[in-house]
Amino acid sequence: MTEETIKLTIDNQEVEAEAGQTILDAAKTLGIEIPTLCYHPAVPSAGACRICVVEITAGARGALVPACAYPVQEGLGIQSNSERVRQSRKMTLQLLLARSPGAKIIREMAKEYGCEELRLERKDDDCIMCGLCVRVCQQIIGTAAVCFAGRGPDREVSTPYKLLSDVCIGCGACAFVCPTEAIDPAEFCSNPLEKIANEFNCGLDNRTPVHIPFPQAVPNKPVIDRENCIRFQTGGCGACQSVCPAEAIDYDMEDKTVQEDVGAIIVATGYKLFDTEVFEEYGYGRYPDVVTSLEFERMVSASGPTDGQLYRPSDGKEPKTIVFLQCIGSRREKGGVPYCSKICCMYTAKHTILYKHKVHDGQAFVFYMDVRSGGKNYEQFVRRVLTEKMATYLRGRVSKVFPRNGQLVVRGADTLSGGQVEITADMVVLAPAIQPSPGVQDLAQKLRIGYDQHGFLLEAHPKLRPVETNTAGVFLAGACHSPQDIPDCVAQASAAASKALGLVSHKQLTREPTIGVVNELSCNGCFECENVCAYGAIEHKELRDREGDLTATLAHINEGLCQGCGACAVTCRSKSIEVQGYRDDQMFAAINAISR
Amino acid sequence: MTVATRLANAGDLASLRQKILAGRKSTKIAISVCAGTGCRAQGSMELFEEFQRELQEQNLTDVEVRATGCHGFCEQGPLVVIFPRKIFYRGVKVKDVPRIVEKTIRNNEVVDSLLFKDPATKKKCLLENEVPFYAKQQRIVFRNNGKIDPTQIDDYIAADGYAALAKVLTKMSAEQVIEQVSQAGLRGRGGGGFPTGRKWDICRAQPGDEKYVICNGDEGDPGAFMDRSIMEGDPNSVLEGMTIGAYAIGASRAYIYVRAEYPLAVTNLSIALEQSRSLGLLGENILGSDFSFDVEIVRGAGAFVCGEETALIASVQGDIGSPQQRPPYPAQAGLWGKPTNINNVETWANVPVIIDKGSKWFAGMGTEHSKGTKVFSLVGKVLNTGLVEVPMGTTLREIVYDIGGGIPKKRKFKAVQTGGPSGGCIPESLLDLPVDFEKLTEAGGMMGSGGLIVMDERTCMVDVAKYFLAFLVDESCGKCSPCREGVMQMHSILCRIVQGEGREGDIELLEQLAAYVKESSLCQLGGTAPNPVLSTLRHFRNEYEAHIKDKKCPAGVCTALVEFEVDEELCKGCGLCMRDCPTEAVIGEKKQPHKIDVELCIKCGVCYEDCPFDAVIAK
Amino acid sequence: MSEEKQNQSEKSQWQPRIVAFLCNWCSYAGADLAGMSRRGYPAAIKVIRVPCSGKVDPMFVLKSFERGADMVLVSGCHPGDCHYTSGNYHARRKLLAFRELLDFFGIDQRRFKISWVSAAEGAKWSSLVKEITAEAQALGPFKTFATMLQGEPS
Amino acid sequence: MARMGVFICWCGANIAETVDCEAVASYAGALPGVTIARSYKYMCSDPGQRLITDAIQEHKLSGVVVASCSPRMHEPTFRMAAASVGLNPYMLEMANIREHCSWVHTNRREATEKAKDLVRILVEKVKRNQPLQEIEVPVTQRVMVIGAGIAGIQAALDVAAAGYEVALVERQPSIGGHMAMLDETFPTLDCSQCILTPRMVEIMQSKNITLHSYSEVEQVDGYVGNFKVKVRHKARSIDMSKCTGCGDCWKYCLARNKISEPSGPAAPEESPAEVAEKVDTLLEKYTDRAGMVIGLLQDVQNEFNYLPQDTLVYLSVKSKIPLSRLYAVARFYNGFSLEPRGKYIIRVCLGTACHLRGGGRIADAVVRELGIEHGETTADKLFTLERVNCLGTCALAPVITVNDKYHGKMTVGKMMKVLEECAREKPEQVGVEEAQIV
Repeated sequence: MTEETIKLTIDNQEVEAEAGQTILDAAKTLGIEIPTLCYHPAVPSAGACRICVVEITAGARGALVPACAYPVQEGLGIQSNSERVRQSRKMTLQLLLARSPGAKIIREMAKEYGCEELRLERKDDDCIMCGLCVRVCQQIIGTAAVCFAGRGPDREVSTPYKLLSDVCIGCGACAFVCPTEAIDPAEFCSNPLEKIANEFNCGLDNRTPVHIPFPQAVPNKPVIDRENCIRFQTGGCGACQSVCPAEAIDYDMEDKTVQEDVGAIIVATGYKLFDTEVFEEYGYGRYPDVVTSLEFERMVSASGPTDGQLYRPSDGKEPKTIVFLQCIGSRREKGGVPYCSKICCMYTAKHTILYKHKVHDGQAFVFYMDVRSGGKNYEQFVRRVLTEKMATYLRGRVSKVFPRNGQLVVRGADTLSGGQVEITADMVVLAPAIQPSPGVQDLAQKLRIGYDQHGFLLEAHPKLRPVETNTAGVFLAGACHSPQDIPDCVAQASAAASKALGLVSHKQLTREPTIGVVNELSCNGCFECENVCAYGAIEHKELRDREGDLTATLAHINEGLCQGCGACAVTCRSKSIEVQGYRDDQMFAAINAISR
Repeated sequence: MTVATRLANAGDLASLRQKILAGRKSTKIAISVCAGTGCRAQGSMELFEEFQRELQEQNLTDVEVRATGCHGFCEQGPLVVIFPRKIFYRGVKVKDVPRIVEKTIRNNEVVDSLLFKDPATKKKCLLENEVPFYAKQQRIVFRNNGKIDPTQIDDYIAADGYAALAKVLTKMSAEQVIEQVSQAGLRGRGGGGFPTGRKWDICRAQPGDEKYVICNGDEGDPGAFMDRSIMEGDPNSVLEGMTIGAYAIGASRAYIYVRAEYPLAVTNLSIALEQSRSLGLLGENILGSDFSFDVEIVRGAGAFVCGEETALIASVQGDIGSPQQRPPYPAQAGLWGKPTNINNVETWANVPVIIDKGSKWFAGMGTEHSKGTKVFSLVGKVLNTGLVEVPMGTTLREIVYDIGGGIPKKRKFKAVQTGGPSGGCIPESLLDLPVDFEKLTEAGGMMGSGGLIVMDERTCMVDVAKYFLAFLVDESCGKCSPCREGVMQMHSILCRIVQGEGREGDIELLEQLAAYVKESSLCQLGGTAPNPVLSTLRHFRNEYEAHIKDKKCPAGVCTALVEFEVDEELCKGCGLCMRDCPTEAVIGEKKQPHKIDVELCIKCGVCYEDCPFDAVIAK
Repeated sequence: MSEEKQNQSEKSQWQPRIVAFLCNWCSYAGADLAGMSRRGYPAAIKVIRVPCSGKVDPMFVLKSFERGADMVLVSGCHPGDCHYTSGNYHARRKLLAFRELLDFFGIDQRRFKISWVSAAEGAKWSSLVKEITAEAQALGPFKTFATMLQGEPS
Repeated sequence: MARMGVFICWCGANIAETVDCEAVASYAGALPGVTIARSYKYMCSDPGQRLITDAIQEHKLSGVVVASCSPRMHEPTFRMAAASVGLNPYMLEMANIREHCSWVHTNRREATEKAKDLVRILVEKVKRNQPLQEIEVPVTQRVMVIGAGIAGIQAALDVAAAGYEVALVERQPSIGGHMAMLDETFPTLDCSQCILTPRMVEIMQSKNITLHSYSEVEQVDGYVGNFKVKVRHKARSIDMSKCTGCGDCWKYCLARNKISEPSGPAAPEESPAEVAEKVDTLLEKYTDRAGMVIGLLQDVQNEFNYLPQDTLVYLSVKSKIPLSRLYAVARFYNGFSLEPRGKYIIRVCLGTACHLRGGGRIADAVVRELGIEHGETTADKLFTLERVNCLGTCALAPVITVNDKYHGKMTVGKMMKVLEECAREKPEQVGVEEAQIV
């Protein structure tokens, strides 16, 4: 439907806007900056603070009107920065400065508009009464926990009877929209406030329910986490839908299932880290400065929560001594996994280098069992760490990590020197074992491929067919097969791709002929076989006499679908179905020959 | 009250009117006792019961006693008018009842002591229209006040009530009604003066069939009480006006917003609603037509800002009364977001008359742009205080002197304040200004709801400005920064000035703040809040300078700047001031000139105000 | 008594004959793995490959006993892992019910074993064979069918 | 009559060390139906295979048993060899005498006997084999990749590069997996994002790849070449076709914290009975919601002389009007009081007319007399002083009211008298005067 467009001019520039838009919206499309205080895109405009006033010079009664609330009208002429406008804004800021000298945004704006000391009565209340918090809570979130109490100059924002609110859901929207940080929901919410942990950054920072995991996400489209989204939990809010310029938010969207017809399947479901919280001795989960290697990686990452700044989660200081503990859960019979996770030695060596780059005067220690550096140039890489004294490698396991006046004491053995060693560190990094990613067992069962007791998927043959599985057409790549570093993953991925291409590059595929055949003479159409066939390969075949009358309906096996499992053959009462290559007479012949 | 039988059509109404009139011989004697809030405060209900008992005793059963709405001359209350001759007795006490019944009712003689004595001519006035207060008035909106009993719909019908509605429903289309009102030149009596016809037309043109009509009975202006008397004295005229308006606009529901301070108005309106519903003049298919319309009463709770249309709507919707930025105007999106037309009580009361007597008759009254009459509440330092309904164009001098009787205690006239907290003051030099929307605005005042507050030489204009700002600080809703912060700062400056701490540059700062608040505020409360200051500065700048430079209050009101002294010659030693002085600061013997002990005196100003001989002077 | 002792000595060097029907995708591969990892076990077992444990017809078991097997083992994939989705479920239900019938044939139920061995459980296969071979030796040769064939009451 | 060939493989020493291959061969040779039985060091080698093919041609063999390693290893090899000389590949089977025999037994005699048994069993079976032809099945020339970490991405790109369509299924909202979380990668220390993001972009740009992000495999049917995979697209609540990724939604999202379950207002049953009963009756009166809030508060104030907190809480729950709205309205309008009020409510009018005629002085006098400020109540709960801006009786200025009784033309003296009268009247004798006017 064609939205009828409204033409108006702002600062002598022609602009087209849609009905229902405000002067502020139209100005934005022209890139004209209009200051706002009580405006927020997700909250209905009130026109309360009057800082966004503009002058109407044509098309309506000449006056100062708030751009945020005044609707666009055909032929409207607006000056957004005339002298009259600047005077009004300057006086508004003078008054707000007298009321809220402490508010940063007011001080900045006042400086910009050249406000000087006026003989006004001074107050010291950060809240400039813009009403955003009350409007967002009442009209958008729908909880109405806070309200305006009183009127005139002693009007204040408060909860009923200034008591703890019994409806506040602690969403923090009020603090978010407040221009002067004058409201803190912690003071009136009956529950403690808790941030939503950003999984991508291992919970080191937080995110909103509608989010993209990381800036370079592909596809670069957000997802709404329905568990934390107010719209899905209480039915309120809907702010994202109102601000979305592309009207792309659709709360009623349901899961939908699509069918993909494919010839080959490559499984590359990756890995997860062992949950190191189970090892009491290392104190992960109890002492904030004990982190996992992935958390360490996120901290040093430039796109991480701290833009690459390394800091101790407990007090935010830079760790001067850091201890890396290897084989946490790996190569451990009880309580862990018996296999070596292969990549930890290498990435820990890398971590010591990264640590040196970040903290030049820092001291790193590594407790290791055996440094596994088998890849190309791997050993030289680790050798460099040792020769350039990036870290002190101590061969031995750590028995205990415990806090002592703000730092962590790491008590372990140094088998090369034969003694106990105790290091006071600012931070401890654990290298957890690699495990297949959660839920891979269910996937394997759906794909009917095998997996070992650790959950790693089973290759057809460890040496000869490492990227294939016992189920033809299903291939493996990456850490779902076993702990692998990136070069291995890529190599295996290309291998699996070529295997898959080998399969799908033909239009036809030859298949084992060992499938079932029905003896139509003895089949009496009881279709017991149909119930047991997992592939729906049993079809109803109609026999007709010359006149076309139906004489019998017999079972018939669809050659394409039958996999030759033989379930039907065994179930058939009249023994009318035989699996070629494993017919009963062949089996009995073999059985008869078991003894001389 | 005839048995409430539902009127099926206009014909039934006309026959009902004939029946009522037949039952009332015009020659029959009727005693009308004013039962408006003002007179009730002076005991008029006891008077009413006394009359009934007295007539009962003397079994003068055919004499009727009627408790009517406000006559307007509240200061002389309790008022009694004896029909059919319309003998006007004022200040009637319960003890006067036997004399009145004996002499006037029985023997048609006049009780001389109860007649009104015109202070100027010292002559006694017998009939109501001889009293100067009423002589110059032309009572259109008050046509029934003082004549009918507001709680009896029959009285209203007898006085051609609902004839206009019948005419509209049977003969006129909605467009014709709007055309009549437009031609009549009726303009909003709430203060803005927006042409009513155009306002109805805009609301009518809006799409959608769910529309609302609202009667704005908030009357927040201090010093204005004409809406109260209309609602108490003639509620049916308001209902009829609203029904006609709703028919013109196409609204099916209406609300009357009555402020909390008017309980009697709520009562009388409720009675009128019940009665008109039972007669089928309200509710489903009025008078058999296909027009259905009903009215509910909605009570305010004490907020001047709720006089502003969008704040009123917010209040009706059950929220705090904070105005909304316009557009959209209420005519486009008002109550529950639907098109809503809001008019003042007095505006609605004019509508039936316009329809009844025609727009040309109405346009005949008033000036070129302001047609019809306006009810003013003449209060303050004036002899005859009360409600004055005069045609537009009457000069202020006529109102204050001819009708108002001039300034008591022979003090000099200083200014008259029009338009309440949104208006301004008009000095003596402009007394000959004819009263209409344009002229008053030019002079720096404003028509407003019609409050005319007369001030004499003993009124300090700076104090008046401070008073209005104090009022606005208290009544501002606090939503937008200019009004919340600006008015408060202006008020604190004035407080400093009246405390004697005014400094150079204060006036310029006041003017700067005033211009800013007037221009940037969200609603008209803020938009007009600086008017009192601006108009007092414009006409009485010297008084400001006196307060600031000389630290003096010429009118002797600002206590911090004034010393009270007794003028030996004038003081007659009557001892009135000594009795009232809260801190016994006045000493002196009977008949001897008294003296004020400056240490004890807390300058409460009681003696200065109450001295009958103006013997107390302020230095 | 002597006969029993004789049985005892006979048994000591007597090798039971165990027939094992292994499903091609899991148990047969498990046995291969046992071989690849050189996990030895007694030679009493003779493996017959079947596409799926669900393909093992109860008649095969009876015929095996009839032809001289002292113990029969059927081994397939772990429930849920079957290459044919539900083959092992059919086997489990059918053969467990069939085992109850062995009493009627005069076959000691302990001579019929069912197990689940996945392709990675080489070690489990080898220990399983050791275990059932020992049990077979303990049970002694299976004579019931033989005696019946020769018409003597057992 | 079957013409079988049996070939025993030594497999170097793997079989020969514990199985006497010659003995097994000669034993096999004697089996009925066996035309030829040979053993050889490496049956799977070329000469080994030629041994078989020559024997097939020479003796016109109808079936072959090769006793060597697991069929899972070389069955295809031997079958191809047999097919090359015209024997139907399914007439050849393998006896596993390595993994199932020589590698797991040490006793040479037992192992040899077992090998003989395994060969005999298989010979009997193969005698009854029938020639079978391979089945041709159409192949869907598309590939599915499950998981879009670096491995999935690489595989998808390779397949797409070869010109075949790929359905890439990723459970997380974005592809990239763990590698996207890394800073730098060993051993070259090049930045992980720099080498990964181009690949991720390639995935989006490749027209062969259909990306199912935020999706999981629900069900897999069919078999090699003809898989039918049901993929569940988890609801993103974002229409991907419209979304431009501009970021306004997560920039302005208002849920900055986890939302918690509020304790909720007191249950209606907890309020005192008479409060509940009174409020319920009041509520029934209001059918039209216009003016309901102020009307209700007026009625409650008339009942209790002020607005008690528990009553408002109860009213809020029953009327579904948020308590914050009731509280805001009560605090906004002058007419309401949240504090208990005295028996006599003194209202001093401060309208303009009254102000000019000394209303302010009377108010100050009352404040001095009762020692309370505007809006406060005396300690003995007798008087409450309220300020009101115009009572609408300006003609009688200055005006005060005591509860609902008006007193016009007041002076400070008269005011004191009124206060004394009220104080003198016995509290119990004088009930709250109902409106004097009605």
